[in-house]
Amino acid sequence: MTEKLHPIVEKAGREFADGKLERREFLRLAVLLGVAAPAAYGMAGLAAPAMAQGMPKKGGIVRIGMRVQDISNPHTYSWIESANSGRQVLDYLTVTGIDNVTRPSLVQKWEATPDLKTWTLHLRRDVTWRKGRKFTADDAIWNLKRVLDDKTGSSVVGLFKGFILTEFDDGQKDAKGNPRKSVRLWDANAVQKVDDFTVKLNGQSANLSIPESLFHYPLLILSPEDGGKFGVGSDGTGAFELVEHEVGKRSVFTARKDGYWGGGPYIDRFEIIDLGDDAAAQVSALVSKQVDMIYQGAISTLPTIEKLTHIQVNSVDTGYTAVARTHPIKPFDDKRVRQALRYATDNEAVLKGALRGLGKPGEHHHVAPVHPEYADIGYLKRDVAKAKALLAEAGYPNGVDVTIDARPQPDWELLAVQIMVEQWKEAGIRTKINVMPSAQYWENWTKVPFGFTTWAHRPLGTMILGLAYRTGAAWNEANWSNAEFDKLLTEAEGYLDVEKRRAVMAKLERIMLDEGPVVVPVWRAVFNFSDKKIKGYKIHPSIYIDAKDVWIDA
Amino acid sequence: MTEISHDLAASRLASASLVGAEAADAGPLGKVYSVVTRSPLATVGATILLTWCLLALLAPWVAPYPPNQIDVALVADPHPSAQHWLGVDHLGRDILSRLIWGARTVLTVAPIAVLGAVMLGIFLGLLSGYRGGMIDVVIMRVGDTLLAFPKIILYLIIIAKFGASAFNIIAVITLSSAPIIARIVRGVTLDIKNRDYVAAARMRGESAFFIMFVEILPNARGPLIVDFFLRLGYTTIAIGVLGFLGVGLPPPDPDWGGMVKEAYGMIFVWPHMTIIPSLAISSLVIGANFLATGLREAALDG
Amino acid sequence: MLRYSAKQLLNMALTLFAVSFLVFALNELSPGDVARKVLGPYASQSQVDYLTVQMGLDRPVLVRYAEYMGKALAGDFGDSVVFRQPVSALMFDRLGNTLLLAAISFAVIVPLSIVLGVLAGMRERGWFDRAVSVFSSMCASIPEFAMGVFLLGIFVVWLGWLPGTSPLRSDTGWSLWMQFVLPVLVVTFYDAGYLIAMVRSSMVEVMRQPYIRTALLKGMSFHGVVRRHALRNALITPFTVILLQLNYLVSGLVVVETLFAYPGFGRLMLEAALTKDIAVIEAGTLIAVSVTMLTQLFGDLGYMALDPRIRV
Amino acid sequence: MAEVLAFEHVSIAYDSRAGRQNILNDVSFVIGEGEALGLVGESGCGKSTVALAAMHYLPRGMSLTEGRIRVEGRDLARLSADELSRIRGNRIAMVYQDPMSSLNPVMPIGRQLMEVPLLHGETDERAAFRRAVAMLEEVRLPAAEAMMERYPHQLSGGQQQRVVIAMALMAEPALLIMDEPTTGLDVTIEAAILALVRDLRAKFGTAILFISHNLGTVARVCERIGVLYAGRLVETGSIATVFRSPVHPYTRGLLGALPRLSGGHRRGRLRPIDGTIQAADRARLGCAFAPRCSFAARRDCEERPVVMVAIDAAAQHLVRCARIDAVVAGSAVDGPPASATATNDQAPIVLSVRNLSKEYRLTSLFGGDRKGAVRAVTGVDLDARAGETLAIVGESGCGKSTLARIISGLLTATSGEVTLDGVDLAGISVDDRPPDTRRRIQMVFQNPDSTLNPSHSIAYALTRPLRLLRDLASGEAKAEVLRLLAQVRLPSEMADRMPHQLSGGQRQRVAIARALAGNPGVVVADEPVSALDVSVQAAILNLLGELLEQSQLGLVLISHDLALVRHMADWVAVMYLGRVVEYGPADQVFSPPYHPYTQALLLAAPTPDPDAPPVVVLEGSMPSPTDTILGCPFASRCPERIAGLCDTTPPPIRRFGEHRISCHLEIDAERAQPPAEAGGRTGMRSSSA
Repeated sequence: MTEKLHPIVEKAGREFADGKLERREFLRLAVLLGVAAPAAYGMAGLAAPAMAQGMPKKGGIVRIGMRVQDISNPHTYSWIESANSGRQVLDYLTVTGIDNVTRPSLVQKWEATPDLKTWTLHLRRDVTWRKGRKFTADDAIWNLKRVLDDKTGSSVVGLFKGFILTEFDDGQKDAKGNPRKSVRLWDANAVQKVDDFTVKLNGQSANLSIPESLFHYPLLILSPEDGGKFGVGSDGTGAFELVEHEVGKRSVFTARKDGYWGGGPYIDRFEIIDLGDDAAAQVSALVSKQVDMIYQGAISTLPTIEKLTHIQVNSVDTGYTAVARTHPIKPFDDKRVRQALRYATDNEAVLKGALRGLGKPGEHHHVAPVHPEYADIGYLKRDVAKAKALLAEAGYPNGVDVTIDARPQPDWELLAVQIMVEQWKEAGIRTKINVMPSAQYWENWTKVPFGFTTWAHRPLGTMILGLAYRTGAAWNEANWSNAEFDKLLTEAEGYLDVEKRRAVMAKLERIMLDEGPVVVPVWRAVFNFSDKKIKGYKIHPSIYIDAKDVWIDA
Repeated sequence: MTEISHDLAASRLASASLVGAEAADAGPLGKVYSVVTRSPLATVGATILLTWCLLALLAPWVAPYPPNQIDVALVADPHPSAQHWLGVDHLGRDILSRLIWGARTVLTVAPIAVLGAVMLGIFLGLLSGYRGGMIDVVIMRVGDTLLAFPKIILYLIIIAKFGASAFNIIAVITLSSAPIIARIVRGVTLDIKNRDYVAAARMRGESAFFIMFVEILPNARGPLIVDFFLRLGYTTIAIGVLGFLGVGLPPPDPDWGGMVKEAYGMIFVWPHMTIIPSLAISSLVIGANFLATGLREAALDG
Repeated sequence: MLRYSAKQLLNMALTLFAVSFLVFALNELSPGDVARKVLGPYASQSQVDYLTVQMGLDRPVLVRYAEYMGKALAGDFGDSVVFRQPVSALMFDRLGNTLLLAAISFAVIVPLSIVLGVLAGMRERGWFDRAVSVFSSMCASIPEFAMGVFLLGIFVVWLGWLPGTSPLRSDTGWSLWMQFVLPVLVVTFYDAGYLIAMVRSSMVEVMRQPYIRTALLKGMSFHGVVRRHALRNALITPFTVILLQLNYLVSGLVVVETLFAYPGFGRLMLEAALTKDIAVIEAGTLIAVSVTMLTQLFGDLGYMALDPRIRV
Repeated sequence: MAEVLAFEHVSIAYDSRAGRQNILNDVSFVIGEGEALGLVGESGCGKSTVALAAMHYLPRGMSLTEGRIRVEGRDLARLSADELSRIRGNRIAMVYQDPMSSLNPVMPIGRQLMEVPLLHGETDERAAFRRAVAMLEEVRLPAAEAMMERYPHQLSGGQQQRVVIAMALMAEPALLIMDEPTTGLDVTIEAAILALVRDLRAKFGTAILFISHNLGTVARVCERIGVLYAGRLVETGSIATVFRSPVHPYTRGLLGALPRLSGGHRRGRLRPIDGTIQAADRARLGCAFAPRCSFAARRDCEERPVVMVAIDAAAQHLVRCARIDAVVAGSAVDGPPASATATNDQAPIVLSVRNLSKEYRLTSLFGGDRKGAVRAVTGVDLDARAGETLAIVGESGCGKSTLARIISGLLTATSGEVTLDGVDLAGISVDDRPPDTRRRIQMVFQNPDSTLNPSHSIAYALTRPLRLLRDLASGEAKAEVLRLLAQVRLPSEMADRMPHQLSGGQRQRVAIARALAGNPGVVVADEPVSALDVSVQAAILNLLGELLEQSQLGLVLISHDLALVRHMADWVAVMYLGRVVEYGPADQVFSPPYHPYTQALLLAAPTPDPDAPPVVVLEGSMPSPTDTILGCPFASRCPERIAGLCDTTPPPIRRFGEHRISCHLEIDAERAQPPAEAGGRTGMRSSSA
């Protein structure tokens, strides 16, 4: 460790030493700011996670049951499944591991200026494209510029907005006739090529999470020669080659013959088989050994899987959840009604019933125990009498009749809703469930007055609060607005010091508990199933699957 | 008709008028009873249907538990037991209670949907058959277009667009069945409108609507009653299928098809959760079909 | 006959037109949805708007419909927004699978229905007739998903003889033939139940006809009469119905395909409907409706060929 | 004479849910080699069961409970299925009522014919083919070889029946059973078939069991007759004996109820048999006819079985009656009484039809009328007079029903006039007529099964017209319903019955009452009795006659039955192919001079006369109404056609006072011929056609 540590890492190291910073948060910070992961683990006094479960063996085929989607435009992927196809052939600049720690990939090392405005990315020099060309800064820059172009339609844009992207009025009108906002690089030199293996991102403002953002799943590094398209035979720096792809049926990958720059791959062939959305069909396939893995487990199949001796359940706690959220209109305009909703909910029962215990009970504020700044403000116990009293106080002594909108997939959401609805009924909140197909739900998710919405895992509590609860935020589906909350949130976002953030977070959490618009019943564990002969596989919170890490040991 | 059938018809007439005499004493219900009991198939069918109707009607009293009462603890051993005769489902809800309450749903939605279709179909069919001409052409053309849609696809398109609710399911079934019923009614009308009693009604100046609804319709009731029960069966299947495909009646209220779908993933460990509602829906449809087949046979026997 | 076919084809074209517009109008009234679907729920509104204009979705429905039909007539049904590939490629692949399943099922159902229906109907109310009637009535009464559950319970869960899914891949440890057994069985039970009843009632009707008596009283044996006189007459009415089963076998297999994860047309339509993949819905509907109308036409023509009384 | 078919005390029962019903009861008869026995009876008497029992082919549920049936000495009940197959079609063959449905619709008739020899020993297909062709020639079908390739539906009804007969004769059976072989055929076709049967019988020497409801047809084919009533033979004997001196009250009743061509015009003078046959009658211990018999005595007729008694052993005249002496003493068979009323051409005209035509345009695929038109009625002129009957007579397809429906307004005319009370109604549908006009013309329909709505009571059927046509309040209507029922001789409790609880005759009475409800000026009756049994028919005709006498009603009677027309009509119009070929007062139409078609009809009409031989009167059948007719419509079948004239030039109308004949022939008193029953038939070809 000869290189100079970033000042924040030094500071964090001190905080960690003083016990102010949790190990995990320290690790995350240190690695984010350019400390190589093993070194960071060392600094934190932890053993790096053992990658090996015995010696990897070479050879064999692994089949996974997963939707086979169209994968021709990696930069606009909006499904993890597509990215899981793409990532076998293509690499990311960085990789965030199952431990929430971001590590180098095509970027071997990175550093940020103290103000966090300028990030320098040092690329690996030993990477070649499968078709023989050397991987250089031009390749990286081409990909970066492409995803940051509004016309590409990539969701990466959102992560770099404000940092190197700026919004402007493009003079066009949107569908409703309002002036339309587009984004563009704030400066011509925003993405700067320093030399053949060094790229500099010159931001207009600070951004802490650039290495993590580089692992946003559409940001796959394509060969510029493929012009943004991807398919059978496409060039890549990754461990496999795509040899067959039929949407809705299957994809086949074979191990790269000229050797991969990283570890692996061990298996010869990786296949993705589309089993449809039906969870039962997936289990049937697993039972009859048509596949070795299922991409994502469904709760309804857990009982079956638990009985299968050759199958193991892989699970990891996350900040994934789904929240029952209200709009500030009758009867939910009264915070007592919203409180009653929370008091009426038995989170442990929801966890047990809907997720078969895989996860943690929610605490009605959208900050999960896996978040570094999570403040434990106590678990709100179910109190039906209190809920009733609150309703009565709010002027609904006979209870209220409401309708909650939900979607049928994934299945646990509808189970959770059903369980909560039964619980609420006891408190006098009589709820009708309106199930919309997912497509329809996503057209209306911000519009329905009372809905049950999935929220994906995000690394920081402040991120999710900023996205979903800040006044006027695009995804503030609850139309919630609380000046004090906004103020505190901004304050929290200003602290790099996690303890300071945690202190503010406690206040934010209490505000949410008191008058927030949501019921957060559970923190979901993400899980899937694999045959026990599959070794080396650890489930990622985002269910990213890297076939290069696994091997077969029957 | 040959003379031998005259010979037979004469003796049948005797027994038929015997039945008729009974019927006159017993009223319309008695007549239905006597027709149903004449066919063993119809008797079995009617018994099954009646049993479900009774269970549905008495659901609040006969169902041992509230249908949506969740007891997560029970999921540890969901199999049939003394407390839960048919076991519980994956949320610990009593399956028997859900079946009984589910009967209520299906026995409301299906008959309403079929009745809606029958009423619309009767109106259009009578109009089309009796009036003929352009009205006939237009009605049949529109009907044909609707019928050209494979049913399940029509259901999917409409329900995906407008959402799954009892009302939408009823509407979609009404819409897709009405043209078929209109066809049946039109056929019968074309036949009956040439009967002499219709001519007689015209001769005395009855209005077209009077002739359609008072002179023609009552004589089409036989095939319509048979069709009603057949259609009740198919509609029950359709509702079940929609439930199974996940576009059925919204939870938590028990919907048999939905129950199968929800538990289908657990068929390997807890088959009772899928097999029992499957049996329930099958039995109801079998009941309706047996009754329809029996009634048709009884009607053919005269 | 030619004239009749021409007339029917014209009718068909008109109906297809009406159907296509109905589906188009029903689904395309909110153009923003398409771009939103392409980009996913997390894309920004500006990106969505951009794509909407780029795809020309901001133009009036009628203009888009005209354009769509123009392309459709040339065989281009647009792109699926969910699968991100041309609908035609997607559709024909799935359709091929479904047709395969349909063909196998059809090949089982038709002979089975005819044999059982004829044997039952030739002696009305005999014990065999009773048994077949009850059997067929029950088969037709058990929804496919219920039958699927029963058979799956027996052959997969209990006996373990058959695979639970049929993704049509030979490298799954189960031969392709084994994968077809359950789907075909479920389809057969459900559909044959109906067809057997059809054939039977037609046979019963024919056996009551005076010409059957004529043949018997000529001194022909009962089986000779059944073979030579009853059979062809008894198949005239069911012929059309049998052909119409092709409709069901093409577009009604969604349940079976869902049960067994069979990559077919019905499941594609289900997914398209649930994800509102308009191009797929539209093309699928047109295909399904064409199949319906073509089978109707062939049914009519076959009917004419079978029955010398009917000539157009 | 060797016995071919013998019934020995045969009883047959039908088991149903309602219990066991006797269908046949102690039926005995023998048919010897080459003999022809006619079996007559009304519907439900069991005569078809006799036919099927003779083939040992009883419907499910029916079984032989007593007695034996022998064919050529072999007891049918003891034969195995194979043995039966060898007899059927070979030794006994059958001809059925409805030839169309008796032939397999999807098999060429040649194949169906060839099956017979192939089933009975012939192995050579070509030989079978030749036999079939030969037999088709025997039944006088034209172009027999071409005929072999045709399907049944491509043949006319008469041709189909010839095919069925040919099929029956293929194996030259010992016995031919004919079950109503001519019912449903037009009278001229019927005559031709009967003549054919007679000729074939002479040629092949086949014994015949001929079953019919029509005494006249039996008379033309058979020498012996059996009368069945309620499953029992009540009288057997030679045709001559039974027709001339019937003994059983039922046989007498049947003969007395029949209107006759020779009878002249005598309204209300037929002798109907009271009551109707009941299912229960077949189970009676005593005489089944007792409830309807005026001679019945409780002790003799009801309390013990009545057996067949030989009246004249030599003539084999047997009668099943316990009161023969009383019957014979009590009444003579009616001779034809004198004509009652003469036609009164002074009666006022209530309805006149002038130059009435009706065309249906056939439209092709793209509209337009490439395919021409069906001319159902062409240029008809008629008058209906108050208190009189105008009969319109003709064979099926002649346009008589269309004409009736135009008059009643159920159809509208294409051109011409229908004038009632000075108003032309020809183009006005009944739906558009003002109530008062609608009221003035009412109709009685043919089919008693469909004339009343099965879903509504008799009271409903009568009340609705009273409410609508006469605007009566419900109380008044109720009283009027009872009056109407009384008028048609129905008891008042009938009001609450449903149609299925009434017999056919009762329903027809209700239909008449319904037509009378509006106090009409004209009643159009379209074949009002053709579906009824003879005994019931007579009562209805009597009722109509009485009504005419009581009121100034004009009756337009549509019928195919010349005898009935002769009995009822004051004026007669004979229609052929949509045109009236002869029109005039009944007495004049039924006496010379005749139109050749009228003459043919009169000759063809089967009359219960043992002396009337069958004649082939006309060849072929009526042309299609879509054909363009340049000359006389009858030209194609007219035996006296003048080539080059009749088929090219429309015939002139020849007038003899009120009597009009549309014909090219020079008709004068010389040519005038009396009808068949009166004897001569010069100028007409006889059976050799």
